[in-house]
Amino acid sequence: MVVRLKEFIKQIRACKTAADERAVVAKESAAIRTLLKEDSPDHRHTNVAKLLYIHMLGYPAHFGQMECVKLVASPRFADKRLGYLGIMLLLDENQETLTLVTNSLKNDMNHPNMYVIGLALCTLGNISSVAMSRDLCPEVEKLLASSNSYIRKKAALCAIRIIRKVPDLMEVFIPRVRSILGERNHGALLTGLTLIQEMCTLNSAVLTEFRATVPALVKLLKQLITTGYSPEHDVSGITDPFLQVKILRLLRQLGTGDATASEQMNDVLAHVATNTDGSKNVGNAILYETVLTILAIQAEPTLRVLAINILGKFLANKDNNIRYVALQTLIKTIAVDGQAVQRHRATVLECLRDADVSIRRRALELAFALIYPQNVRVMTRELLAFLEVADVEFRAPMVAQICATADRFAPNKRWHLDTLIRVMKLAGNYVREETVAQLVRLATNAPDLQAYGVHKLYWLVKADAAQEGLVHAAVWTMGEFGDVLVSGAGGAAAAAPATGEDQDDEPASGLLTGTPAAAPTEAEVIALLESILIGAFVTQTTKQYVLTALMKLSTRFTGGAVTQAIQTLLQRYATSMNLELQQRSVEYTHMFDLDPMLRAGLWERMPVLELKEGDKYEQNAA
Amino acid sequence: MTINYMFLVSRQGKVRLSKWFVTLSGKDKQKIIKDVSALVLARRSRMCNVIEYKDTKIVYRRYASLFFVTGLDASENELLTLEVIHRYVELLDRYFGNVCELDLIFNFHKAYFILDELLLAGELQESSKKAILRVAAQQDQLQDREGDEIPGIRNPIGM
Amino acid sequence: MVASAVFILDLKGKVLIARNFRGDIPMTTIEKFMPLITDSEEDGGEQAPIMSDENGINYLYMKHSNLYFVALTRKNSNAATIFLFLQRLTEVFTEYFKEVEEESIRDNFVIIYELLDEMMDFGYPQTTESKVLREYITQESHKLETSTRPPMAVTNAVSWRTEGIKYRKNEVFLDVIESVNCLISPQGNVLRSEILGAIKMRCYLSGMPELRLGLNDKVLFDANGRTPRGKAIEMDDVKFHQCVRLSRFENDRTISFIPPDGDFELMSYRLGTQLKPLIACEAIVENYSGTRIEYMIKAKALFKRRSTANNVEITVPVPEDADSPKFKVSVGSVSYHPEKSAIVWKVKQFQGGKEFLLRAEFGLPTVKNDDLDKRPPISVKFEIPYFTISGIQVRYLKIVEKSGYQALPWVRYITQNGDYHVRMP
Amino acid sequence: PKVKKFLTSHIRKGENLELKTELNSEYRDRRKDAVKRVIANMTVGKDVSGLFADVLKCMQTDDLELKKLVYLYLMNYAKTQPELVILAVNSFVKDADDPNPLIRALAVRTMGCLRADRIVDYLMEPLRKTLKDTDPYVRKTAAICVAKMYDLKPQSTIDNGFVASLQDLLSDPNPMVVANAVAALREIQDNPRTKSPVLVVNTVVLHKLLAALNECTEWGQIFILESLADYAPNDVHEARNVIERVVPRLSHANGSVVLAAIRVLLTYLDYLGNAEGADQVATMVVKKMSPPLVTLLASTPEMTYVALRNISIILQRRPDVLANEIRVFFCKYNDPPYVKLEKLDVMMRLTSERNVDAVLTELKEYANEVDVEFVRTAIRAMGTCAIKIEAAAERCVGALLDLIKTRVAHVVQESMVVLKDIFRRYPGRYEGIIPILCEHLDVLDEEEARAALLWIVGEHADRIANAGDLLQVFVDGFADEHVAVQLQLLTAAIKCFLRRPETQPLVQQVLQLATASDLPDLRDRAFVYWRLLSSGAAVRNVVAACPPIEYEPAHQLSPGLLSELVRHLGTLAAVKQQPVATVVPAKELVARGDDDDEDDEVQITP
Repeated sequence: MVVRLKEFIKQIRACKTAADERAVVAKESAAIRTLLKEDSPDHRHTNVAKLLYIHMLGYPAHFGQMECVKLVASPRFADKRLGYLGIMLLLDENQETLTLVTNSLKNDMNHPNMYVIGLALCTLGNISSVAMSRDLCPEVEKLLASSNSYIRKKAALCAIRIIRKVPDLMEVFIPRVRSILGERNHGALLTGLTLIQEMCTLNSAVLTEFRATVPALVKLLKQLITTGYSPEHDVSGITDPFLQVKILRLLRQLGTGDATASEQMNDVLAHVATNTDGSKNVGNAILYETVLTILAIQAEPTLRVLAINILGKFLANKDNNIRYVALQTLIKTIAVDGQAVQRHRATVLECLRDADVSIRRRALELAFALIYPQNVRVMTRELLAFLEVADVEFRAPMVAQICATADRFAPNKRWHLDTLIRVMKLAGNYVREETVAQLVRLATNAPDLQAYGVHKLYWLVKADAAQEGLVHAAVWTMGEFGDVLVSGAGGAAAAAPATGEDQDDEPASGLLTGTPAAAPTEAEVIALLESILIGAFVTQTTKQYVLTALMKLSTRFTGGAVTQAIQTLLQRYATSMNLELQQRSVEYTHMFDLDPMLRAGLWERMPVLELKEGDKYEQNAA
Repeated sequence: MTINYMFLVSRQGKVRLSKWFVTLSGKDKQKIIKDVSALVLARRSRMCNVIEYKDTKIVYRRYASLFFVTGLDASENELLTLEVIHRYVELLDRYFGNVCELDLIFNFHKAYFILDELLLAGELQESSKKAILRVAAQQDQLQDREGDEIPGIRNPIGM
Repeated sequence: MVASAVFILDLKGKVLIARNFRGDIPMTTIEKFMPLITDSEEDGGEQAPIMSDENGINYLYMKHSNLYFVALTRKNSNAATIFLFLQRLTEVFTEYFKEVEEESIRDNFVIIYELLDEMMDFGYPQTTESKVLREYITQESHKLETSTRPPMAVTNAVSWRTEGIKYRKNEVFLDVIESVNCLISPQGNVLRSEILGAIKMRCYLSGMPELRLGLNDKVLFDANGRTPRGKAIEMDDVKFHQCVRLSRFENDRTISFIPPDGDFELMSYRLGTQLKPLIACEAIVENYSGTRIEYMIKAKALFKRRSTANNVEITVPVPEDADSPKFKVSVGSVSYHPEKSAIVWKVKQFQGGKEFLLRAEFGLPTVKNDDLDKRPPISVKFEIPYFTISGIQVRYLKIVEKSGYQALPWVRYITQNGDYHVRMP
Repeated sequence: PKVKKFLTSHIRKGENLELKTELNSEYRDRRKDAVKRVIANMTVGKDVSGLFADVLKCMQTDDLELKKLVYLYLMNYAKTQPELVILAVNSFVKDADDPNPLIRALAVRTMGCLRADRIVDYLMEPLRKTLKDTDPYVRKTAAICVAKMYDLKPQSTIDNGFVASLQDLLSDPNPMVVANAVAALREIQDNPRTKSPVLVVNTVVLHKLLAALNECTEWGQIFILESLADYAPNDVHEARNVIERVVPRLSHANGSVVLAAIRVLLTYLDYLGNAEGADQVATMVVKKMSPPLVTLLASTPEMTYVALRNISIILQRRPDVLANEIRVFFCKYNDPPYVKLEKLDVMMRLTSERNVDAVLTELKEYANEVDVEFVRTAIRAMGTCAIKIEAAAERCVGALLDLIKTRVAHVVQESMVVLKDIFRRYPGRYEGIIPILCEHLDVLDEEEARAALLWIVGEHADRIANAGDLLQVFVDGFADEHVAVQLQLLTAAIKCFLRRPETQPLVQQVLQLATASDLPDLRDRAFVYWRLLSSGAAVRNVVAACPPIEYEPAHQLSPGLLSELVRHLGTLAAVKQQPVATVVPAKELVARGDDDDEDDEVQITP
């Protein structure tokens, strides 16, 4: 007895638990598999329908693929319809079974019934492979010229799939699309414009060719907004917003980087921007698209002001969707009119604490874009404060961004160094090696800050070695500038609360207030390195840093006992399972057999890492 | 590309439809549905209808017990996508007459048929509700009436 | 410090009931639980039962019949205690409601609150014996409110038995049940094996009886320098119900106790000895890839002829997408269970020394699934009455009560399968 | 069924209004029903705080069930409605005097949970009384209540003598009361604001604790054992006595009691030091510890996991435990993945020459399973067997070669990593298989496997004819490689150059790329190599052959952490194998009530 689809769905709905459901599905699947082997066409329709339901619930149904192929070959429309649906759901372009469908598709594309053709086009358009695209391209091209708009529109979208798969095939369709602007049927027009848009994206020669159509598109758009109520295409009092947006988007493509085309569309854009009703979502969808187009093309200044004003209104809107797109779009506006966006800074910072993570995410990106030399201190402070409470997923990118911003806009080296260290202290486990590198670059380039930096890092890590990034930076610095560290230079500078222009850089309850100004001894430095090496937070990379730092210190420190301690520590890894540690241990140990002068030469100060733009501090400070 | 995928998920996390315009392995699809459903179901009502998942954008909207979820390219117009979703819901509503979740459960294939008249290759296919409902009805009739052969009805009503 | 709060959730993460014991964690924190679960599922299936969020809150959870039992803590709590407490919760609920599932939790929320209140205070487990709890937390509304008092047992040294129990006929039933855990290689070699034994009691005894149980315990005989009449057994590990005096056992291996009333498990023990398989299964599989697969299973009872295994069930895994099953057996019945991706061969009575044969054939689809084949083992279920594989025997059960009544002990033995698996070739 | 409807139905508009009427009904059944509905709504997270005053009215009742419900409601909303809680105080005070001990205890238990500052003052009297209650059920509840109160107002709790009362309760005749007093005192001790010791164990107290240990519930035993583990015995004799008294706990059915007992035993064995007979005691204890640990593995997967993580710690302290029990750690097919991985870890700690054959057979089986991580770990384990036990190396290499032939990407890569270490452990023994490895370059996309291959090529450049070409492939994609691969490439290029001088341009290229890197560690390495090559020193003497590696168990704890975790066996820190400090979050999530004694430090006045 074969269970009907409806009965089967009822059985599933009656299941109380996931396990029950799995059992019902497994039993039915097994029954279907056995039926399939009998190859009786009577149950094929029901079997496939049930399998599609099973598939939708997330259970395997791959064994039903062949049945779909068989259904499609049936002369009955109901079978074909379900068969093609099954093919679209169970198969994709990577499956071998799909090759068996090509022939059916070809036949059905030549079927006398438009709906059969529609099914074939739909299937091809949704899952076509490269091979199929090539094989069936001629049929689609032919159907694109059909007198039936239902077929034309499907063929147009099918053509998109084909040229996405095989861009070479675009040539075939170019002659066909030239006439599209003359389409009266909205569906065919919409899909035709989509096809043109896709071609322009894929090929710049086509883009140039279609620039000629700008006046026609403008006319089309104007027609849409000026014709009165048209029941078939009305959405909340707006005529075919889908088509309007499509035209606006195509205009954007055509107007970008072209003065003439931009000039031709200025008026209509101004018209849309001023006359579209912004009280409903659909109107705002058009306004939003219009703003994007205005910002992308070479628009007149007044038009740009209009666009930026719309965004300002969006940002003040109560609807979170509108605020979201405003935040997203304002980033693009910064290049056009930074000052205008700066006006919204307070609002943006407020959005960082919005309840909605989507809004927070956009606001964060915008906040970073808003930073420039004049506000870098205050913005960095805001963002560091936010870093402490930020969503975990935000932290790593935020750290990278803050450091990148500091790198770009730092008013002076001291502030730059302090900011990097502060980020590492706050979120050392989210720091990437690049940030460590950034700090090293800065330290090697600022001889006057080396003593200050190494002291600061030494005490920080001595207090807390849990933050990996901070530890790496500190260990490297201690190795490289260990001699400076123990000499006592710079200690006072690091320990004293910052004064003068850097006042806002020291957190009130910073770790550094009250740190001893005295320089550590050589033995203390080695002891700290050893404690890191055996500490609970150590990683392989940290160990690598420590071994190299120890080796450097063997040439920078003078005490005999210290050198002995270093050698002992290094030898600890002579038989280590870790490849890199063993290698270093063995190499470094052997270096002690070399002439001491030679060894000192090997480990002298590392060459300065070149700064990318040397005079940025002066520029920024200006 | 406009829409990469669309799926419908109930408040209980049951999938009621899923349509993919990009090629992904079954495992990847299931993972996306699971992850995105979890994100969407956790949203509060006043929050915006856009969320970001990995490098893609998700636009969703809730209608009664069902969430209609779409995955988009980053460059897509989120507000217009909401209109597309709404259009689909209106079509279902007219087609079934006061649609409810049960209609979509027992007639899931019909929900797919309607969607196939609205979207193709991830792009919007038709902006007229009436046109879609008309072709859907005609295909249903064709299916109900047919004997063994499909009649040639090309250009039946001057389209 | 143990748990700050305990939650019971459905599988979608919806809170069914929650009890905040310490007030140091916002109850909304539980919203992070499901995301943590799903995150972990991404990278390899099931996450360890202890998870932490970015605020350092720890989530300890166990799944129990479509529910999550979750405890939250922000301290360095005793994880073992928490898990055992959660387990005890499920046991107590099972005694109260039979089925512990979404519905019974919803339907009994009042009593669950009461139980939680009595079983844990400020995060410290308190009274968790369902026998004791039942005496003062009942499902029927207390009409005689004032008469409800904490049973003596709650704080008594003998916290598991109340005084004044009376029976007309004093009887004790003992069940000695041994489960055999066994992993067997395709070639029939035992890779690991152990016996888990339990002595369960059903006591219908009046008053406060003192019981003493004698077993053929090798350690005991050795200590006394006596040689047993039959075989003596050496238990690797013995666990007792809390009624048994542990220090007494530690001193002279005497098992003495005042029993709880009714059913309880007196003791459990483990023997890690290398066993021979009781039922051996040899499987031969021929896979004609893409078309069909054939199985031949030879099952042989390797225990003595005078014993018989009852209700033997041999479950043989088959591919998930198999179809068109065909079977042939020399004895018993076979059925295909797609929900388990297995065939189950049932033999009602399997006499020692006998050997039976099963042949099965399945079709396979031409279109292959991309998933790798899992390799589950054959599993075998059985029960052999009047037999303990370890050879354990109850030598005596002495019952002394001050009223001096006579009571009869009854003993029953049974050996059954535990995790009894044979790997597929 | 009626109740169920309450839970599933949404709150209708005006339901609270309706409830208000019902709560004030003159019929007690209707009032009770209404309270149930209120609690039902509360349970599903609906806001019923508006009914506070009305619910409160139902508090005066002799219906115990109803009373409990009202109390439950109060606990939930006390925080948001502190001014209204005051209204309930009188009822509490009255209930704490009720003739029925159940009600007395309920009142004290609930009052302690209200966590509203203002109520604390009213709590003093009832608490004082109930601490001296004649019924032990009430006393044990009051003991915990002291800890609750301390959490809110430490100084007042001390000043009112409650901590002292707790200390007195350690001598209570009832074992449950003793156990709860111990729990409460430990809780107070662990409070960061407590600066002086409150749980002072001396010989007398120790005696009481050991006595109570035999008689209290399983949970009470845990509290007491935990406190014993914290205690440092006066002398060897005392330590030995405690060990003797605790050993029987190993037979307890509750696994947490067993772990707590082991915690005490491991700690106390250390106190024995080199005393006479210490070794025998240690041998006896270690022998008795194994069976209960094995039994723990037969419990729920969650408990098995906890047991395995703790066993790994125990084995690092006492490697003899479980020495003959390796087979119980063989993985079952249906073990959850997290259990399987831990079992493998313990298996590797226990594997020895005696059992390695059986272990290898198992590992080969595991390597055929579906779970990728498990398969990888099993392959790593094969490598561990080879490195740990020389006699097994041959078989391991054979098994790994079979695995490589599967061409499954993660299997090949993991095998490559492992074989590299086998080469390093037994130099010159298995180099014959290098050509086979080089056939599988195409599947290596993970950094560790790529680094392994680079090491193999660099180390054996003299016998790999196309070593230079192989390295060149990596040089060409230098920028895209992980830093670990870049580091290996650097070393491999130098080694290759030393054996094949014709590859000098390659070395030049690598050094240029690496010194231009942003990464300080890589850059340092490259500069030093560069300086070394141009120094005229004998490079061969520096980049010399490495000695054979020595086996190090994976996931080994540092000595300091190990002792810390032994003292915290069974806790989250032990399961996570992290320092206790990292398990306890620094940030306070819930703002505590203002204390009139604002100071962070709390002084115990004698």
